This record gives sequence, structure tokens and C-alpha cells, in this order.
Amino acid sequence: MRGYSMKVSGQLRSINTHLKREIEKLSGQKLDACYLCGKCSAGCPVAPYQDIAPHVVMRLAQLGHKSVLESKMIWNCVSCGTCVTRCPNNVDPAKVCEALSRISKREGLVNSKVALALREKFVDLIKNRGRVHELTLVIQLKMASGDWFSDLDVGIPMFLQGRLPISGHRIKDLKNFKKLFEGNKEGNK
Amino acid sequence: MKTYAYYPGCSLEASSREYDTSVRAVFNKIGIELKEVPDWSCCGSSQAHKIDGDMAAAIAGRNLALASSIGDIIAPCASCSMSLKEAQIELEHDGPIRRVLVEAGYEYLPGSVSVLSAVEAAYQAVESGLFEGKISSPLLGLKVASYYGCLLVRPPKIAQFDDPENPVSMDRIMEMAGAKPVEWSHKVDCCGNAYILVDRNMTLNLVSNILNAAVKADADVIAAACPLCMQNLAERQAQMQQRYGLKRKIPVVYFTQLIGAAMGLDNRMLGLKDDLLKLIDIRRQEEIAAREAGRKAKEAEERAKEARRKAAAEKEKAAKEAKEKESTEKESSGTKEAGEAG
Amino acid sequence: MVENPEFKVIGFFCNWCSYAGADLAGNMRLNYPADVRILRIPCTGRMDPLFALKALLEGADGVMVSG
Amino acid sequence: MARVGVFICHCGSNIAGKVDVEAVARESASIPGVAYSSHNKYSCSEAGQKTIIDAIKENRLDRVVIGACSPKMHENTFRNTIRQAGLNPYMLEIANLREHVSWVTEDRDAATRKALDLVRSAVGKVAFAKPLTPGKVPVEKRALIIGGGIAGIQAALDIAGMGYEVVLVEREPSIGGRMAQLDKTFPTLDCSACILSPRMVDVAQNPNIRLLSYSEVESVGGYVGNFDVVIRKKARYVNESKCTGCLECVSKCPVRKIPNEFENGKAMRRAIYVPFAQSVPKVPVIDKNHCQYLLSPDPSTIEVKEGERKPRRRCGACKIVCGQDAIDFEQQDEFIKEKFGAIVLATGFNPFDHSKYGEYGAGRIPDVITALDFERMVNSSGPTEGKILRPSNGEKPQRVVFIQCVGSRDEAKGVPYCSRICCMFTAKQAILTREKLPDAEVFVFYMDIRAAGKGYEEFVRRAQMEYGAEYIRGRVSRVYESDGRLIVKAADTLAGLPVEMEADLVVLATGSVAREDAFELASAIGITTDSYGFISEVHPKLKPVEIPREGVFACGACLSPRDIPDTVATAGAVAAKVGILFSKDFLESDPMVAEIDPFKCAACGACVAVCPYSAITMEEFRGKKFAKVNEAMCQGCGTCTAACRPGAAQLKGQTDEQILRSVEAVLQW
Repeated sequence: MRGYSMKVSGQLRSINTHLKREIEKLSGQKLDACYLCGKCSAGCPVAPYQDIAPHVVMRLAQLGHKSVLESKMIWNCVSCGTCVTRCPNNVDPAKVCEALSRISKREGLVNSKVALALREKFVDLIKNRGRVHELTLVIQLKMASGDWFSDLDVGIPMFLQGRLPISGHRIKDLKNFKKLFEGNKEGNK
Repeated sequence: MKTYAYYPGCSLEASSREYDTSVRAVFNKIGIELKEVPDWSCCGSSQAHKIDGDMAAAIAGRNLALASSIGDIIAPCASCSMSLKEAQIELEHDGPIRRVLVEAGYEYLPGSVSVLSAVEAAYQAVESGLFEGKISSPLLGLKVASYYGCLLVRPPKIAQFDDPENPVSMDRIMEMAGAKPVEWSHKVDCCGNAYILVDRNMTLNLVSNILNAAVKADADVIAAACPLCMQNLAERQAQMQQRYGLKRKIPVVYFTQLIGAAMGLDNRMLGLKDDLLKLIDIRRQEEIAAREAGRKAKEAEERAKEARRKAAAEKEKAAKEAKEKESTEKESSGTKEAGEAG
Repeated sequence: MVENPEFKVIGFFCNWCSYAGADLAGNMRLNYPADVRILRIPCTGRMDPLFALKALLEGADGVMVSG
Repeated sequence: MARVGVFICHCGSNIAGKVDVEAVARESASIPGVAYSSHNKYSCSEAGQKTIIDAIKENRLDRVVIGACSPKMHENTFRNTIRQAGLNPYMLEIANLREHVSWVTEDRDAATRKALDLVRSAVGKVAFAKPLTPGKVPVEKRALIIGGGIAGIQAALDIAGMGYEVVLVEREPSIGGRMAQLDKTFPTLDCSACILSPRMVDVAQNPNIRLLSYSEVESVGGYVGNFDVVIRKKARYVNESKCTGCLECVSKCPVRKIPNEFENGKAMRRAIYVPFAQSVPKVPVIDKNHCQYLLSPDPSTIEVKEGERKPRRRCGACKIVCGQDAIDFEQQDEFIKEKFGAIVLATGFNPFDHSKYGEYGAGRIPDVITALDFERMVNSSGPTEGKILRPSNGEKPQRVVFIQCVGSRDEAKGVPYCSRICCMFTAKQAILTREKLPDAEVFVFYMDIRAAGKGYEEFVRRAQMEYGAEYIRGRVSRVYESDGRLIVKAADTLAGLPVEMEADLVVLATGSVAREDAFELASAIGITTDSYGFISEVHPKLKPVEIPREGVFACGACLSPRDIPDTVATAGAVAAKVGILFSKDFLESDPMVAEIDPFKCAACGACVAVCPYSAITMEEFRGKKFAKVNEAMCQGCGTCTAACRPGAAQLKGQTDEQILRSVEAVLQW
């Protein structure tokens, strides 16, 4: 197991309440409820593979420190719910990561292009077809990561077994379905 | 016959067909009708949620609206059932999401449906005795590690099912199917879900930890309940053996495939591999033999006990008789003496 | 006489619980609308329906009994 | 015509910051009946009080309204003030301008208007006040103490030391409480039993103390100086006056496998038992839920049909061996009714139940134990005779991990507050572990170290520096079993490192919570608890051991989690308060009681029916029936006044007229 390599840069001069409030609004979480016990970092399955631990994300969010927007952790949270299940203060760090990644994208500070591609391609796919087409998603992500060969041993047999069909299903009522995306345009930052 | 709305989800259409067919077969056999939600769409999964929570709730909510004419929804995929449950909580109160749905022509009646994962539905069926008499070939002796993963029981406020740290429902289901659930440490540890496509190294590390825990608990097979978990756990085991310290390969199947096997359903609907079917048979024979041996040993012990009891009783009887004899002798000699004295 | 910008809601509060509760709200500096006027009664048992009627007759916008 | 004086207090900036006090004073002058009004920076100060006294004298005022803080704070102060000016102390009304106005209102104008309304209301009420004189009631100089832990023991000894009679009621078969379960105490590491046992013996031998062990308080009636208390003395089935404490009976009892509550269930006791060796009184108790004799029917009452075997003889082994004939299977619960002048609550706390912590095994993992289990384990009279062993296999642990804040500071699964003692007892347990197992490693996972107390910080530093306990800052996420050891998953938040370590024994520093039945006891006595179930005091700073019901006091951990020094200190404080109460032969009774005008009384009996204190009776004088209030029993609730249709019953100080006038006045625009 590796350490979380501390990659926070910059200095603390003051608290950026503007960013702090925006994170609170987007995530629906009360940042000051967190007293930084570290239980989220302790249980987080992915934290040991990231740059900063979840409780550091929480601390930087409390400070409204912009460096958090450049972290990899906020993109690679897998939403497994371990942190919120065990948090003594009923805070959900996963929701904070989610909010931060949205702000990070807006500010052009994305650290994990592949994670961004995963969620964007995923949503694009369902927007266009109503359902996910796994093969398309995998190919698009391979394009994003440039790593074409690592999963061929898994993918080719699956493809041959017909478990990754070329043609996918499209829902009938796509017109109304698409409205669900438009209706929320304001919230889509 | 009770009818449920059935929400297969995108994976069950493609990569996880055997989950789809086995769920349908098992529920059909116990008299539960699954009516597919008409023209269902993707639940949004955690990815849509990360882009926009409201949009995610709206597209999941569409399925709830479509299902409300049928009834409670069974969504086998853990990720789908979680997304639908989360959306339902949003939709229970009159908010912007319900309005967006109405504008797009979908109406959800609050409280009209409740969302169940396949494990929840199967557990309810076990509790209400629907499986009674249906287990024709129990999975005797088969050591099953039930893998719940994250979203089946977490976060507890949304899942509202079983214990988030030590769930037992799937273990109970496996017991019902005649199998032996094993106690193991990684029941609810995360497999990394779609992040296999983002960070392979991380995900394979997580998965090999889970598999090794099951191996350590000496499980024959892992029972899963989510297509994403299945993809991560079942594939690439050879790679993990080489580079991630996986101790041995271990088969991973959907829990409904195992129930189906216990119910003697046609394997064309279950899609279990021959190796596993063979293993199930072997374990069953072993268990039957072991039970037979146990029964015989017990009988032998009973017989030995009975024999000891008899021997002891006879000994006691003999001792008693000897004593009686002695005392009568004493008595007679006593009278004799007295007579002599007199 | 000036037009009062607030409503006047008359609160009849039990000395032992609600009145003490209102004190606690003060100790915790919890802000609430100024429209309520709290009168201390020794117990809600003391509350005579006449008091509420009297308050309404005198122009109260509402009566609140708590205890 | 009444001459009312109105005094508006600034309370520094507490009131003046939000209320235009000058305007309120100015406007008050025009309220009908007001002869004088002024404002004042601190009315409760000596200078402030003098101003009031002078103003009363100079302006010949006959009643007073003070606009200040809550009457709960200073009503008595100001009654004294006006008494000094020659007025009857009950010719006073307080307008609550601080708690009900300035502290809760944002807008200055609205606050000022509200303040003026409250002053008007007070003027309206005080204008119809009448002088009242308190009655006199005798004081029963005996104290009842509920709970025989160190708090109750100390309070009993101190009160008895002043020469007053004390009855100490303990629910368990022995006094001693939680402290008797502990091994060593922080920060001096002296043995808990060695310092507690002599006091327990003192209790037993003190002629002023009567100990009622295995007893519970059933009900409390009456009032300060004159409480009527019913105590249930549970059937012990052992005659206390005959028993010599030889414990021959215990050694002969055949029912052996009952988890001993004193050992936190980690050792067994018999059906007849004393909880621990130093028990006081050293008289055993028969557990009626397990005793074979008491559970089996009397053979003489069973009809034996032909061919059936005769039922077995009842056990009675203890009765046979007892040389004093002290065993009495016929004993019944006994109800003792006594009078007391004061009641002291010393009911203590419970350790937090960690079954909600699924991530730490929720009690399913044998090698994850609680701090109390650990105390019994390291205690030489405990289940392992003082050896630290893994419960799963009886082996010595190589690595012991302590997890702090289990249940404490956890809004999700436990309680939000800090339990105050866990940092210290964890440091102590770390030290004891290193002393007993010098080869074992000790890790302590903490969030913050709270070691405020005499010698406390030094003690924690000693645990770290002298004894080599490794402290890691971070809350543990999970503990699980793997290959016969435990895996502890955490993060060192200071180093930024994930932690995954093996351990053999994990000790959870479970927090302190209120006893689950504290609420029932509190309601039986007629007092309140806070949202956690701890007894509420009158004032957390200035009246920390007084309870809102006069004559009732509390000490120790039933008020909030606290350590032994604080518990003993509050027990001493309680004794002083009881001493103050008992130093008087008579108490002034509250004159704000109901009275019934016999000429208006229609003898309908409505008041008799509604009085919650049974203080009203029907009397007859020369053929006329009327209701009469027993002033000593009346608690001044006024229910009779509300129920009386002819208006014969009036609560003094809260008459119909006074309240109606205050309603009228508050609604003047």
C-alpha cells in the first residue's frame, strides 16, 4: 500500500468563502460539520492510489483552497458509500468530491481526463440512445486513455460470445427522454 | 401470483445475460411474475450523478413513472437499484425533478412503487416461504462466499436494507439453497466498479484483495449480485494471479444462478459453466458421504453407549444380588448364633 | 398611535417547561420573529379559556398555549 | 391608585444592544399607574439595586416592574431589593427583555416595540398584585441518597458527618458502583478497590447511615423538607440480620453458569451470590430467575397421580448448609415508606453499547473488547486474574490496539458529546498493558487528546514517552478478523498514510451514556433530563448540583460524564447544600398558592377533582360546604383557579384579574 503523496501546493492566506459556499451548495453537504477525524480516508478503498486523502479534500474544501480542484482524488471517487456509512458526522465526502469535480471541470483544472471521459461519454451515450451500449463506451474510453491493448484478453472472448453486441437498443420515446436533460440545463454546470 | 415491475438495466441486456435469464427463471418458478418496464431507459448509474444530480434523478425517475402502473420494481443490478432508490427519495416530495418529469410527459405518483434489488426480493421470498418445496437439488456442501459489494446495502439511509457492515441476507438465501455460506471479511468491500476503465492497477488491486479474502475463507465460489462486480471479479483472474498476488482462481457467479441450480432449473437459462456444475456435484457427494459417515458414527456411539449402560446395569444387579445374598447369610448366621446362645 | 408592523400573537407558556424553553432559545441566541408576546403562567393547568378569548377580543392575531 | 415604578436594565449591551432602553423607559412613564420610570446599566449590581431602593423611597412607589433578564435569573434578587425598600417582595413583576427579546430578535425597532409591550403587560399585572406572606413548614432532617457508587457513598459520609441521618438506597446487592469495577485509577495509578473499599466499610459502620441495598425508589411525593418516599426492598431471600457473610451457601449452590453482571458478563456467578469479594453488605442475594428452589414448584402442592413419579425434592442446598438459618425462601418484596427533607440523586452512568458499530464487529468478534471488559481483565480479582489474554484463545497478545471515541463525538451512531474520561482511561490502560506485557506493542488511535486536569496531560505524555504507547491520529474505519488475527484499517491523518495493521486485541474506549432508566426515575421524582437522559441541573455554572425541584440534588455522572475527582467534588458540594437546607428548622413556603373564598364557593367539587396534588378537601362549617386548600401541599399550579366557575378559587400572585389585565395591557397598541 502506498502513501497518499501530498500534492497540495500554495499557501493559506485566508479562507475562500466563495468557493466554500459553492461547494456546499453543489454537494448539499455542511462542510463545517466535518471535524477531520480521518475515518473516511481510513476506509476509502481508492484513497491509497490517489494524490490526497478524502479528509484532506474535506479540509481543503473547508478552506475553499483552490488546489483541491487540481487533485486526482476528486475524480477517482468510486461512490462506494463506505465513507458516508461510517462518518460520525453524517457528512458525505463522495458528494463533496462530486461537486468539486464539476467545479474543476468548469475551471479547466481536470486532473483525470479518463475519469472525465468516462462520465461524459456515459451520459452522452444515454442521451443519444436512452441506454448504455457497453461496447461503444469501452471503445470511447480506450480512445481517451490511449491504452488499447490491456483488456483485449477480456474483451475479445466477450465479444465473440456475443456479450458485447455491436448493435445496441435504442429506446422508443427518445424525444421526451431528451427533455429530461434539457429541463435541467441550469443545474448542468 | 404476485406481479412485479422488472427493470433489467443496460448490462443485463448485454454482458450479463445470464443474470437476466436466471433472475427471470428463478422468480418465475416461485410464482412471481416479472413484467418488464415498458421502454425503460438507463438508470444513470453513479456516472450521470457525477455530472448532474438532478438530471440523474430525472432519468432514473422516468423509469419509476413508467413502472408505477405495474407495481413494485425489482432491479437486479445493485447500481440500478441504488439509482432508482435515490431518485425515488427525491421524487417523494414535490420538487423540481418531479416538475421536469411532468414537463417531459411522465407522471410519478408518490408512494406508488418501492424499489427492490434482486437480493431483497429473493430474501423476502425466502422469508415468506415461497421457496418451500422448490429446492429439488440442494447445493449441499458448497461453500459460498456471498459478495454484496457496496451499493446493495450502502449508504444505509438510501439502501434501507440489511446491515451495512455485516449483511446476512444473501447468506440466508444460500443456506436456503442448501449451501454453506462462509464467514469472510470482504463482503462489502468495493470492487472499483467502472474505474477498471480508468485506473486498472487500482481496481485489480482491490479485486484481488477481495478474491484472496474469499480464498482464505476456503470458499468454492463467490456469489455476486451486480454486473459491475461480476465483470471485475470474474475476469482477469489469470492476470491477477501473475501480478497482483491472487492465490488461486475462484469462480464467481450470480446468486440467482446458484439458486437456479438448487431448484434444478435448466442450465440453458442459468448459464453455469461445466466446471462449476461438476464442483457442485462433487461437493454434494462429499457432503452426503460425510453426513452418512456422521450418522453411522453417531449410531455406533449410541450402540456403544447402550452397551455400556447394559453392562453397568448388569454389574449393578450382580453386586446387589451378591449383597443381598451376603446379608441373608449374615442374618441366618446371626439367628443361628442367637439360637446357639439361647 | 402608530400602525404596528408585526402581528401580535399572545403566548401563554408554562413556567416550568415552555417558558424555560423560550429562555433557552434566548441563551442560544436563536432568532425568531418578534410577533409573539410570551406571558408566564405557573402551569398550563392555570390556562383558563377566558384568557384566550380575552386576548382575541383585545385584538390579538393569535393565541398560543404551550406547556 | 397604584404607584408603579418601572426600571429598565441595559444588562450592559445585552439588552441595550438591541432594545432602545431609553425609549422604553420614556414610553413607560405614560402607562396608566406608572409613577416613575428610569433605566439603568446593571440593575442587579449593588449600585443598581441601591438606585431602585432610593427611587422607591423618594417617589413613594408601592410596586415595581423591572425590565431585565429572565425572572428565572433574578426574581429572588429583586424581591430582596424591594423588601429592603420596605415593600412586600411580591409587589414585583419582571419583564423578560433579554432572553425573550434582545437575544432572539434581529430588528432593533421590533425588539423595542416588543420590550415595551412586555413592560405594559407587567405593569398591568403588578397593578393588581397584593402583598403576600410566606408560611412556615418544618424540615425533616433526614436525607435520602439514591445510588451507592462513589458519588452516593461520598455524599452519604459527608452528610452523616454533619450529624444528619442518611438512608442510602442501592439497586444492586452491593454498593461500590462503577468504581468498584475498575482496576487502577488515573493519573496516580492507585488501585481503585484499595481507595474505595475503606469508604464502603465506613458506610456500613456509620451509625447515621442506613444502607438499603438491593432496593429501589418507587415513588416520591411531598415537597422540600417533607418528601414522602416509598422504597421497594426487593426480596433477597437471605435474612440480613442473621447472615454472617461466611458465604458457605454460595460455595454449595449448584447453579453455576450465570454471567456475572459485575464482571460485565465475562465471568460466571451462582444463583446465590455476592457480586464481588469486597461487597458491602457482605450478604448474598438469591437470583430468583435462576434459583432452582424458587423456580421449581412446591412438591406438597402437586397432586401425584398413580403410576407417576414423585416430583423431585426442591434444591435448598444453601438453606441446608447455612448455620445461621438465614435463608428465607418465603421473603417478599417489602415497601418502606419514609419521610425525608432532601433527596440526592447519584445514579451514575452506563458505558456505551457498541452493538451499533458494525465496522468494529458489533460485539461479534471475541478479541474486540470494551474498556470495561479490559478493566476487569487487568484486575487481579477479575475473570483472568489480572492477565491480559485474548478471549478467543487465551493467549497473550503481541499487539494491543486501543480505539478512542467509540460512541462519543459520533452523531451518526452514538452521542455528539465528548465523554471526557476516555482519553485518560485509555492512556492508563495503555500503561497497564505495557507494564504487564513489556513485549507487546501498544497503539492508540485518537482524534484529539483531551487531558485537562491535574496531572492529566503529564500522564498521557508518560504513556507515550516512558511506556512507549504509539499514538496515531485518526479514527479507525474498520476492524475485522483474518487468519486468527485482527486487521485494523485506519489512516494516520498527520503523516498522510493509510494504516492497515494486524493486532491481537482491540480495546474500544466506549463513551459514557445516561442510564436508560434515568428518565423513568426522573419522572417518578418529577424532574427533567436533557436530551441524552442526563439529569438537568438548575444552572450549569452557578447551581451545578441543584435540581429544578427544590430539595432535590444530584452529584456524579448522572449529571454528565465525569471522572472520579469531579464526582467526589460534586458529592461534597451536594452534602454542603443539604447541610444548608438542614441548618434551618423551618422553611418559608411559597406564598403563591391557591386560596378559596368560602363565601363564593359553590361546593361543586371541581377543584377537588382536578387538583393534581390532592391538596383540596371539602370542609363543612355550620352546614355550609366549601372547598379548602392545604397550603403546605399546594404547588401553585393554578388548575383549580382555571376550573372554578364562580371564581372562588384564586391562585395568589396569579389571579384571574392579574392575568386578564396583563393580556389587556400587552395588546395596547
